[in-house]
Amino acid sequence: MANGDGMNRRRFLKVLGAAGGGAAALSGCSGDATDKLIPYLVPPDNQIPGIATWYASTCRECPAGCGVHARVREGRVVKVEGNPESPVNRGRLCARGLASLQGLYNPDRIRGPMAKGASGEFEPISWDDAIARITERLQGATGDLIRFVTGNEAGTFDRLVTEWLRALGAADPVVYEPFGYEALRHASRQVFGVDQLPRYDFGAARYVISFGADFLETWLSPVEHARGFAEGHGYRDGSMGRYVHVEPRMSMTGMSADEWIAPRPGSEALLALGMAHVIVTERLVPRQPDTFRVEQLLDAHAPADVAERTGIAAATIERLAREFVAEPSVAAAGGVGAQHEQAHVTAAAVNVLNYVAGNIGRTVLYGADLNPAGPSSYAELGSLVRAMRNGGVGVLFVHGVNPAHAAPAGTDFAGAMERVGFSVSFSRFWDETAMHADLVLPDHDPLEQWNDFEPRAGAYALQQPVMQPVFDTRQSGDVLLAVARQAGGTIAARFTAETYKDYLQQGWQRLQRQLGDFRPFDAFWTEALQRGGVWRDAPARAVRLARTVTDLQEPATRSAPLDALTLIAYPSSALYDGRGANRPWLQELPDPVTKMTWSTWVEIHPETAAARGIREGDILEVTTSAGTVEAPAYLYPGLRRDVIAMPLGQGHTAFGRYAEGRGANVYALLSTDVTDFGGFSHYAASTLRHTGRHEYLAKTEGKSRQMGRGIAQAVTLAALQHGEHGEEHGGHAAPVPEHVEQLLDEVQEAQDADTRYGDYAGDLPRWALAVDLSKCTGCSACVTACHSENNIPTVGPDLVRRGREMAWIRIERYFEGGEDGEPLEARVLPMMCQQCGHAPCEPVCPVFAAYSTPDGLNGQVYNRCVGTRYCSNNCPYKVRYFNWFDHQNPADPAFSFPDPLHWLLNPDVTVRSKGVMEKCTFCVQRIRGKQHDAKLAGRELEDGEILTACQQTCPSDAIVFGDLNDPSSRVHQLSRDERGYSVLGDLNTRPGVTYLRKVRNLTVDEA
Amino acid sequence: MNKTHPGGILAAYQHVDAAAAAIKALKAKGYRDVTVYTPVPNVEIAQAVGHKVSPVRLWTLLGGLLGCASGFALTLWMSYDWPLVVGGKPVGSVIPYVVIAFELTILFGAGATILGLLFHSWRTRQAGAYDGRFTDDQIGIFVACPVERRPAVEELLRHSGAVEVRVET
Amino acid sequence: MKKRASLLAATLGLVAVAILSLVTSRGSAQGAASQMSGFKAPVDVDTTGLPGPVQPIFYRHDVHAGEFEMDCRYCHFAAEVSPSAGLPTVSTCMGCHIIAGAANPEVQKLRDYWNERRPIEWVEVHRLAPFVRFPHHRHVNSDKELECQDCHGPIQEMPQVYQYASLKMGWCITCHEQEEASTDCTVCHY
Amino acid sequence: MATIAEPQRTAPQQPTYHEITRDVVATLGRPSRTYFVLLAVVLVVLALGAFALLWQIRWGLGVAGYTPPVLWGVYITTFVFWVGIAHSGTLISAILYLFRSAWRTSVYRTAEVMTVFAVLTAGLFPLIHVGRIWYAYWLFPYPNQRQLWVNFKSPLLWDVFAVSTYLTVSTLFLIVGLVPDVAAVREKATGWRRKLYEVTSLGWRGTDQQWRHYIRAYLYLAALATPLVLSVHSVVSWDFAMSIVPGWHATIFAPYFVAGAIYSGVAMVVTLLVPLRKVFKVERYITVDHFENLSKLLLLTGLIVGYAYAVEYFIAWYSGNPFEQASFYNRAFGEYWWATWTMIICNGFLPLLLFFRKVRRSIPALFVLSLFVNLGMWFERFVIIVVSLSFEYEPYAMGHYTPTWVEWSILAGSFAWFFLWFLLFAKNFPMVSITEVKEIIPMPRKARPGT
Repeated sequence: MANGDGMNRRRFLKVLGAAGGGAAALSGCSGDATDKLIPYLVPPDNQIPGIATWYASTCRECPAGCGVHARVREGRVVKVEGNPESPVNRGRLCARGLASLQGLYNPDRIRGPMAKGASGEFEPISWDDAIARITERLQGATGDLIRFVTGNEAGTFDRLVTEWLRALGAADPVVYEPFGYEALRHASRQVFGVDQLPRYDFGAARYVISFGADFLETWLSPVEHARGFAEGHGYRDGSMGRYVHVEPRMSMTGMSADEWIAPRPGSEALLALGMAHVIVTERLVPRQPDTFRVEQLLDAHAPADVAERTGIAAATIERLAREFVAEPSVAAAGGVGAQHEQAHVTAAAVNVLNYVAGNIGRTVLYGADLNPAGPSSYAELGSLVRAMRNGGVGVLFVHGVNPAHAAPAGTDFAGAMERVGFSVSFSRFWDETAMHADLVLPDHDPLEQWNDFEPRAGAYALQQPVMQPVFDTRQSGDVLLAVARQAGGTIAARFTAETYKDYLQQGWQRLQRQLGDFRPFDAFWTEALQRGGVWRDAPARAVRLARTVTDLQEPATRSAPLDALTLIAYPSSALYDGRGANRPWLQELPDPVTKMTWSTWVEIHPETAAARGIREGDILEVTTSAGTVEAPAYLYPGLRRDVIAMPLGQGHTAFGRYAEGRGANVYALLSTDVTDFGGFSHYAASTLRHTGRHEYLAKTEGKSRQMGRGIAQAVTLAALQHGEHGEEHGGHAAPVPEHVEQLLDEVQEAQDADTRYGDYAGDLPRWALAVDLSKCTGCSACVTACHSENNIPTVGPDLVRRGREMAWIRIERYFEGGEDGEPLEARVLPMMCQQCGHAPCEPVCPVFAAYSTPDGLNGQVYNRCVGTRYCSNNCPYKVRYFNWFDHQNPADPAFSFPDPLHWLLNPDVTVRSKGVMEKCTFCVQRIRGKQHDAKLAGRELEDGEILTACQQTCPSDAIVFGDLNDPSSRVHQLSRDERGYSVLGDLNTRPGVTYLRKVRNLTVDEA
Repeated sequence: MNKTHPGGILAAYQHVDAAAAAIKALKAKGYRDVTVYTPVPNVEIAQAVGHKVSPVRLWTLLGGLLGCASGFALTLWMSYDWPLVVGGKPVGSVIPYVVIAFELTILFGAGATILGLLFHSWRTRQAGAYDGRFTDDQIGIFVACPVERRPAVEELLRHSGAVEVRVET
Repeated sequence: MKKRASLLAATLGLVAVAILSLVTSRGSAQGAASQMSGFKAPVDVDTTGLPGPVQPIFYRHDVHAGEFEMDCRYCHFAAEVSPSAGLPTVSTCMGCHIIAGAANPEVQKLRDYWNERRPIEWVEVHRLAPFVRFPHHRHVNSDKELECQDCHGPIQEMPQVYQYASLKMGWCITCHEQEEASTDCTVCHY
Repeated sequence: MATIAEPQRTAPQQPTYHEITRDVVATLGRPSRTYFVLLAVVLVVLALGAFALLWQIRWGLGVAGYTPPVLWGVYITTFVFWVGIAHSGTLISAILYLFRSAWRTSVYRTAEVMTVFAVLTAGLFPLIHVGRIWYAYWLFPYPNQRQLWVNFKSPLLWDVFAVSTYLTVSTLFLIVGLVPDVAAVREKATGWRRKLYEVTSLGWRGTDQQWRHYIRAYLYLAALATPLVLSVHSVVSWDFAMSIVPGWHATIFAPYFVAGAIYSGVAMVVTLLVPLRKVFKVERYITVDHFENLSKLLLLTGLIVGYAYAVEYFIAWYSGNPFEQASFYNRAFGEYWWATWTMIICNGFLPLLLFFRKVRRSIPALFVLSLFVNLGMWFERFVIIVVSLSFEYEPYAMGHYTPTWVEWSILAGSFAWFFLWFLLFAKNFPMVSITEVKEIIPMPRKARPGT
């Protein structure tokens, strides 16, 4: 562990300042050595300068609880990656998890305890003072006046808070997560009488139907789902799964679907019941026990009955039902894509569907209670706010959640805080809640603290501080313990732990006994730390239909005004509920669907827009019963014509430089009405007004159609099974006679022979990549991983509008069809440097800054680059990125790494200065690092030993890296796959990247 | 003007045929050291003087050949000095280097021509008396000769139609 | 020196010491290692007269590496296993100097750092351009039997370390070509 | 032999040698106030351009309007524009010299001066356009401690050699042509100017030996400059044609560019000569006949350019290459249609007016027409560069470029830079070749020819 041993924070910073050589700029070399080299006072354990140390911990960016490995160099974390031992994410991580680093190093973190002074301004105070103030306030308040709001804290901290509150005689904490799965829980209770969230095993399902569940983006545990989905749905050996997505809007998850069905908003339950009806009445599968309980309900929902109300043809419903039971299947519901006021009915109907199809216990697993949000409830938050307004709260603590922003704006948590006698925020950032608190006691970042988290029953994930705290922050657990100690008396007596770490270990000692592990605790603890936690399979729990299922009412289809459009407010897959908005990587991460960055937008169907005279970028005023916001229009064909959609997450009034004042707060459009399931609705009837203003959209996309160029290719499963491998593109090429081909080959060989001089002679690897488009979901985790690995600057919305984003890998999203009755299809393709064998970029560089390395990369020597930009003109893939400004220079307005954000710079990668071209080189620093290791160990490199950053994090394992010249390598085999093709291969660039065509599993009538 | 020239007779002519005739006459009389000034190059005069074709063209040829050779030498040697492969092309690709060789051919050829011009003009420089009118509209003939022969030359020139004849010492 | 010359009495000793150290370094530069062992290092020296940047502590490589023949890797412990050679931690120094050299004022400085728990801010001597990756471990373990001195110069004879080689690209390349090491750009630049 | 003193053989309208010297020397007299006002304007605009350039160097190329995938914009457009302008000078001075075309003599100096200063201007743009101007010298193969050379396979390096060769050779050619003129002017000058001319005339006296070497050297320089001028714009065109960008990768580019270059250059010559002959009062030497000859040249090259436009579209269609087809469709009907149609109308259609003799002989009409051609030719390069780049292979990566004030300022500054040199030159050196104008007028003879 990174132990301090007397080295205080300031000194630590100094150490970093010098050792962080990677932060050095690509400026000219100068002889005047004024830089300081500062050694450690005492050598930290396991740390060798120049060698990375890895620590296991747990990601706390969302309630999924993925395990992470933090890469530490010279005492600072430079990257987080997935922990392969965690059963949740198996070594993979999403964009938000990768960007947790920018939470740690966020320049707008609160740097020490602050108290609101008489003037209303925050002033720094000491920790002792802060603890004294809390103690004093608590002593002046009776237990019923003390309230505590936490985010999702399933684990020891939650126990500590509960215990601490109980010691004070106060009520248990209110747990609030904006996307709290109240509907799913409600449905489990209603249908099965179980207050649990099941685990969905997408890997075991060959047929997936999702009723609005965005399970690849934010729903429950997206990384786990993506892995499972790729396994179950991805094409392998002539077969693949089939995925049907049911949602009025085609979300990113929906883009992966083989079929997208857009029902009337709010009618998903009817479709599920209709399918269940077919399964039960036609006895497509053996009848499940207790089916009689739902028979009456199903009787009323024959496909013909629901067809009108769902807008889906009866034949389609019947087909879906038959398909659903033909193979191992799973139906998922309740994501925010269907989070309307009837969401619990949808979830319950889908539970019934899964039940009658026999999926419960096979692909829908109860027992391993997913704890993504704990018993979160918007209803409880609502009653707390009422209590606050009525003066019923004397002391309020808020930890790990920002209800002043991430709740329907009418909740007005901030306003209610003004009525609270004394409010304490443990926020790490100046978010909207912290701004209204009286005392702000910044918590450690999850990467700086001891803690644990239970993503599901049986999975105990540990967090350990992987580096010294960056600022003068303190673990909130330690604060609570200190308050208890200072309060004295019975409260102090209840907490024997000196520190939160001790408290944590006490809990883990109990856990060890529970698990029946009788080793010395140290051994158990060390192993858990090394592995990132303790993983046990939770026993499965058999469930049957509960009596309450008969209470299931069919959803009341709302009758909205005719001209009204249903607004769907969905969580941004990057910013989530808004907590990611202060991370520039996430702000700049193009939305997987719209490719928008740094902003809020209104998605509207092109035909709806045309009918209303709306063009892309027109600023629209969206009004619902709850409020009005303005945002530019984005024309999106993946919507029903009577629906508009807006992403949540922006519109912060605080939360630091990257978040504040950006986009619009869509929570302002959501009603505060508590739904039957205790949550709030993400749907609202809305009207649009064109403001007459216009804005150039900050999107990274040029054209959304491929114009028949075959960039992202697809093939139908049926065609593949008939031996047809894919689309023909650029069909102009006449067949080349054999003798001509032979001649061409000879010329080519002769030319190749003329390149084998010096370093180019001998047996050399050819580094290559294979990307399976049947697995890629477009989630864009690779983009953020690349940012993190390669020190890529973020440029901000104005430069994105100028097309100057720098991400070396981008996910291209193309639409097919969607017009003239053709079903809409979305295709995604990760585009990075193709490392061409005959790279057009290279010969045009006058100074050899771009050249072929002997191991088949297109090397880019930044310090040699003069900046003619010819290489980029000549790159057909447009994967070269120019430094228009000096993003690495603190004196430049375009500086991308304000202190301490520059600490996340990878010391193994040069930070580029203005005027040079940069690009992907397959993480050449990782290649060289592994080559050094192998050489020093006197062995050969193994296939799979080198992982590129994008490959490492890809949740669906779509990217494979390796040596093309090694016939036994995975990439070599994939490059010869029947689905393999090169993008723009007709240009004879001989790319090192092989794409495997996406496979579309269409039904007979679709195909 | 400088006075470093040897003494002689300077004559100015208005008419080109008169001047040409005078030159021929001087040549016939065996005067070798004759300098003719003309405002523009003139074939008649040149024929009268009877020079061989200027050797400057040899310079051009040699310069061009040298440029061409050095163009190929430079590019090929530099390519193999540190072999770097770009776009899968041979390390030393002669075809694109033709462009460089061509440009150097021209550059060296032109440079050599100028050098040749300067060199030969310097070698064949004629020290003689001069008058500003000779770059305007008159033709000048300067005959360097010892004092004793001057009257004869002066006589010849005057009779050949010179508008002015003067003795330069 | 000229300025101080007026304070003759006070600086006489200093001048003598400076001359002595210059003579010594010149002598050692001729490679007479035997002179080193007989050399008793004077400590109170105006280090500005020596080549190389003045360090916060006048640490003597000539004494440690030369006179005592300590292995470079005793302090630069990471050179064999890491791209970075590593700087000794203050605790490494104190391993010996908790006892050794107590009377020496420079050692006293070291102890002050230790007692105040302050790291020492050494001035960087060998400055490589920031866009160059130099893996120490590959060079130290190379089968070409490279010595530290090949790049760092006769460290064991330097009272104060100065940059010996230019560390410019041409210098690197010359050696790489001689030793038939790779001259691919991305070996060092990425 | 007839001895009767006849009147001069030359027609009365033909000037005498002395008149020529007198008239041309008169152009070098004390400049008027207009001249200084013009100079001041030029300096102000130049300062603006210089400021924009410094601004760009300070903050990075981002202050210009570049929008990937359009990574070349106004600077390369303007570079090609000025290189093109340069071409007609060499055409008139070298190629027409080899063809013994008599009418060139009175206009070739202006054209040649324009060539040198246009290349001087063009040469700045590759520097202005690179990301790290302070390392631009790396483009030259000079011996360095890194032991690294340059990539001779890059068309940009061909450019380096072609443009610097062109600048050198055309400057030498200009100086060689100037020497006898400077010598003539020298005799009329006084004060510091006389000193200047004494030095720059390199001791020229017009001796038989000097002429002997001179005419040979001049002939060979012309012979070298002729292929050079063709090669330079070919090489510039290969910057584009050697790439794989749809709309660039075409074999027609070299002749197309050379024709376009001469076209734009002749237009610029017309633009410059019209005011010049008025201000310098040399209408006697630069007559309507000269303009008619120039406009015939304009018409010829304009027709070639128009033909090239047609061929480009035809080949795009005929090739069956979908990328080419899309690129050319986008040119005509895409976001930049206005630029394309400006180019086609200015370069393809307006010069057809020159079929009318009246237009050819109307100096005001020619002047206006030449301005349109200049504009059209700038847009031609804009269309080729910007519009092609904005619509390449990857639909996802297509984009739209609009220049910023920095680019416009530097563009304006480049004109100022050009005119600054032109103005300074015009008042100090003869803009009409004294020697060559005299050359086409036979020297006075005593006897009738043939007697």
